[in-house]
Amino acid sequence: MENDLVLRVVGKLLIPFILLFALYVQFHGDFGPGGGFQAGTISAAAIVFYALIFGLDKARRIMPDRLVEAMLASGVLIYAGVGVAGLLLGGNYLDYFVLDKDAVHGQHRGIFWVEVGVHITVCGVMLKIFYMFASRGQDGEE
Amino acid sequence: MSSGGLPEHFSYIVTVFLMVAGLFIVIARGNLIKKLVGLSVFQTSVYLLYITPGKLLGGTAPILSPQFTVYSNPLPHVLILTAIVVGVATLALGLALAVRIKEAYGTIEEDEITAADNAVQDVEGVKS
Amino acid sequence: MVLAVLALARTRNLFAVVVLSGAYSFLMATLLVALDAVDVAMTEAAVGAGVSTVLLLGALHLCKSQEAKPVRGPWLPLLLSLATAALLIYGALGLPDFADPNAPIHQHVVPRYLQNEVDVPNVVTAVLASFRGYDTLGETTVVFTAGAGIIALLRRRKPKGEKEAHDGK
Amino acid sequence: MSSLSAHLPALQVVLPLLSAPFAVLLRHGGFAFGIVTAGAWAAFACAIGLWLQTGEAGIISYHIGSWPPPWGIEYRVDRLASFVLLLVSGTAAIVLPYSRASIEHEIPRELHYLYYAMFGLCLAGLLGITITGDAFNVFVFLEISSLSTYVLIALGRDRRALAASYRYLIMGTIGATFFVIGIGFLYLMTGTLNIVDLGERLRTVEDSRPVLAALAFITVGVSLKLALFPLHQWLPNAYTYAPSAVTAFLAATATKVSVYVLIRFWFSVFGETLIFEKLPLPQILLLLSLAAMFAASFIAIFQDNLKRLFAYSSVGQIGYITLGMSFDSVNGLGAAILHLFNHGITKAAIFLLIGGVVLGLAKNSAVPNSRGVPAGAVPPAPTFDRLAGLAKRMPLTCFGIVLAGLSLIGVPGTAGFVSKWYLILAAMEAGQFWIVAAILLSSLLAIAYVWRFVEVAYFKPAPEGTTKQEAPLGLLIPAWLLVIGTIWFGLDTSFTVGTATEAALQLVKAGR
Repeated sequence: MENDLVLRVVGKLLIPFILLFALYVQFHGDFGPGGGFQAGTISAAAIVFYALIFGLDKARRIMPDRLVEAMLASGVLIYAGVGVAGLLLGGNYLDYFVLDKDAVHGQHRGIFWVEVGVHITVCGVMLKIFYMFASRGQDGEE
Repeated sequence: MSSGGLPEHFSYIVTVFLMVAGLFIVIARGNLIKKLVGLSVFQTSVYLLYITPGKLLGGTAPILSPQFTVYSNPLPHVLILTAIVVGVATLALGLALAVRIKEAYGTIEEDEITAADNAVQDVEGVKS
Repeated sequence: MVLAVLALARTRNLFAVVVLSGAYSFLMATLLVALDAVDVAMTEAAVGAGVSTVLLLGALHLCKSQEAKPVRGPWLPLLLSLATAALLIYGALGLPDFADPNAPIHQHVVPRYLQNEVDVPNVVTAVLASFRGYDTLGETTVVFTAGAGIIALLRRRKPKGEKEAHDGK
Repeated sequence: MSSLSAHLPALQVVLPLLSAPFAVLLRHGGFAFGIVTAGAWAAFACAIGLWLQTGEAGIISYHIGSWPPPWGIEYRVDRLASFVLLLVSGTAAIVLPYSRASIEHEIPRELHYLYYAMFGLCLAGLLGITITGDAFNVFVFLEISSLSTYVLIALGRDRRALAASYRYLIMGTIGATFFVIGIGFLYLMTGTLNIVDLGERLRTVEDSRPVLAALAFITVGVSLKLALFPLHQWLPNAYTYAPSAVTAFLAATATKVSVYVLIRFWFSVFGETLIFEKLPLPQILLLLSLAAMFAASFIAIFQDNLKRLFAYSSVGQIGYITLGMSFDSVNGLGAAILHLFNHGITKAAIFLLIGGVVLGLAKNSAVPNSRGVPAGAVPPAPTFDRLAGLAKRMPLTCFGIVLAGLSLIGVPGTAGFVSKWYLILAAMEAGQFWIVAAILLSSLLAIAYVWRFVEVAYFKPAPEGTTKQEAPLGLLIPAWLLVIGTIWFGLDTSFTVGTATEAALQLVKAGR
């Protein structure tokens, strides 16, 4: 598959659009269906797609394992960190009202960061799982 | 509260059928991967149990807009979003376990694994 | 959908099973759109039909793809399943009718969500991230747990000899 | 910044939860150990703080995100919750330092940081289940703790750990799904997910069929997780093949938290009248409990593997807890809560000590063994033939196991005696003297299986050339802390009995 010209060209063309679509789903989540989880899945899919066409090793060079593992953890940290920020600013845990002088605006800010956290973790986990399964298959028996 | 005959509850009956079929696959089948597929069918059908009653005739998706007044119930949607994610996480973990079991035992059939385990225990028993 | 599941239960070729379960998920997603649950449908299509299928194929790639004949008699599982079904139907028949606007789920709690206090038009997002944000934190943690758990399970071990040398000390 | 004490309920769960991603981010066993242990100790401190607060102020309600319930998620700490929180976080705080020395030999070093992360998540999950006041939130945190438990079990060195973990995954997920179905029915009937709100609104629709079905699904689902007698198949293998520290932690907490969920749903949601007057549930539970007490203890006597023996004993001991629940009385419930706590610390002590035994065996068996498995791949199991004369080699460890074993039997002066005593009182109060006889008889079975260990360890001659080789201090100190705990709570009962009785009173009053 790695030598198929059509696939490579189509892939190169499509992947930026998939990533863009992921961002759209992410930020349009307030107005239409979508949100961090779906967007995270889509952007992970883009990289999986890349790995399928150009080979796992190339994908690993772009998204190294270390980075993926860090993504996995930092997403949860961002989410939980928003909660802690609420605590520090005098509210309850995960209180978004206190994140800004204007309570409604604070809500928006909270939701935004929370969705970012979800996105990062989900994307990281999906990629990591894909890498794990794919590399097991590649090297054959242990 | 409704007294409810069968026709009004058709949607529930379908849900129940799907659930039970999934449950049956989980319990009856010996193949580890097939069991996991059954498990996810079982979980997926639970989504219907939550979502179906949230629908209102003439309602729209719960995205607020001045044109509409009747919306379907958003809370079940939220719960099920969470449940889907939990379901896929479980599935992924189960598959990883299945792969490791395949490497350790050379099979993914439950009865063969049990047989292998018993063999080891027999050897231990003979020794003691 | 019912047909897909029936076929699922019968087939022994695991590859076909995976394809069927993907199809099942797509049908499910369609049905969810019809029920106004667009967010859920989108997730189900991405997760059920997309991620799960890829995962299952990946796992199949590592295992063999044919299921052996079941050895056990199917009667006990069948009995258990039927008992569950009976209980479910027993319970379900007492539920409020389909699309009954007076059902408690439409009367209690939800009206406040629909007042749009947080000024986010997609109520699902608002409830998910704000009202029940803690559930979503839990959900993210579950994903994280699965990810880290899979690393722990599938990471390559050190070569055998080295480990034994370590143990022998 | 508002005062710290007001936010204890949130910190209780969030601190251990935060420690896990940090552990993964740092990717280093030592740092991970430090941060997760710090999280566990912080959680223990929070639990003590909450226990003090519930003693003064009664029930604490904490609104996450400042959304009032039932719209937002509420954290609700009553006496029972704070008691279970103490047990869970306290055990974790003791088991984690033990892990440091214990997993060195059981888990490859490059996975240590993941082990600690999983441990932190499991702890956070269990605490979250206990503290939350929202039915669906229970499910989410149940899954956090379950998924991390599956991984922890699968980290055991024996390949059977994988199969055990897989079986637990299947049964656990079925249980959790049943639980979700139950919650679904309740939600459809009431429109709310908050536990207190559910309890109130259910009073109007108490007899309807969906509510009864919900009760059945939740009970069966939770029973799967708590290993109630016929649904316990996942437990023995999981306990036997998991790493020692994990077994100890799970035995002390995981099943106990499930019992807690069952108590919570029966008494706070469905209410006493429904459970005890309209359905034969207590009778069914009574029979199953008795079956567990006898059958599981009986199976335990014939086990060759020490870990498996005590795993079956756990199934039996859970029977005592559920037995207490099945009496419709404050005393019965109090005894159940008491035994939940006492048995938790006793079993944790035993499994920690066995961990020391396993470690000793691993060190001694550099010689390849004659079994069908390759040498070195599997640590030698603590089977009785390998334990002959163990008391010579590890006197302190053996003495500890015997003391904790006495608590399992229920000898006066140990924690086990106290809870059995209250159980017997509750049975006499109910006028059911045959149950008193049953409790005493099943204690005889406990004597039998504990005696098997004593006989082999103390009276069988040790193999030639045995030298004294005690388990390292890093293992002994935490284990002995728990052993001392079992004796302490057997002599000074004011804390345990007091809290358990208050908890039972609070529940029964709210459930009426």
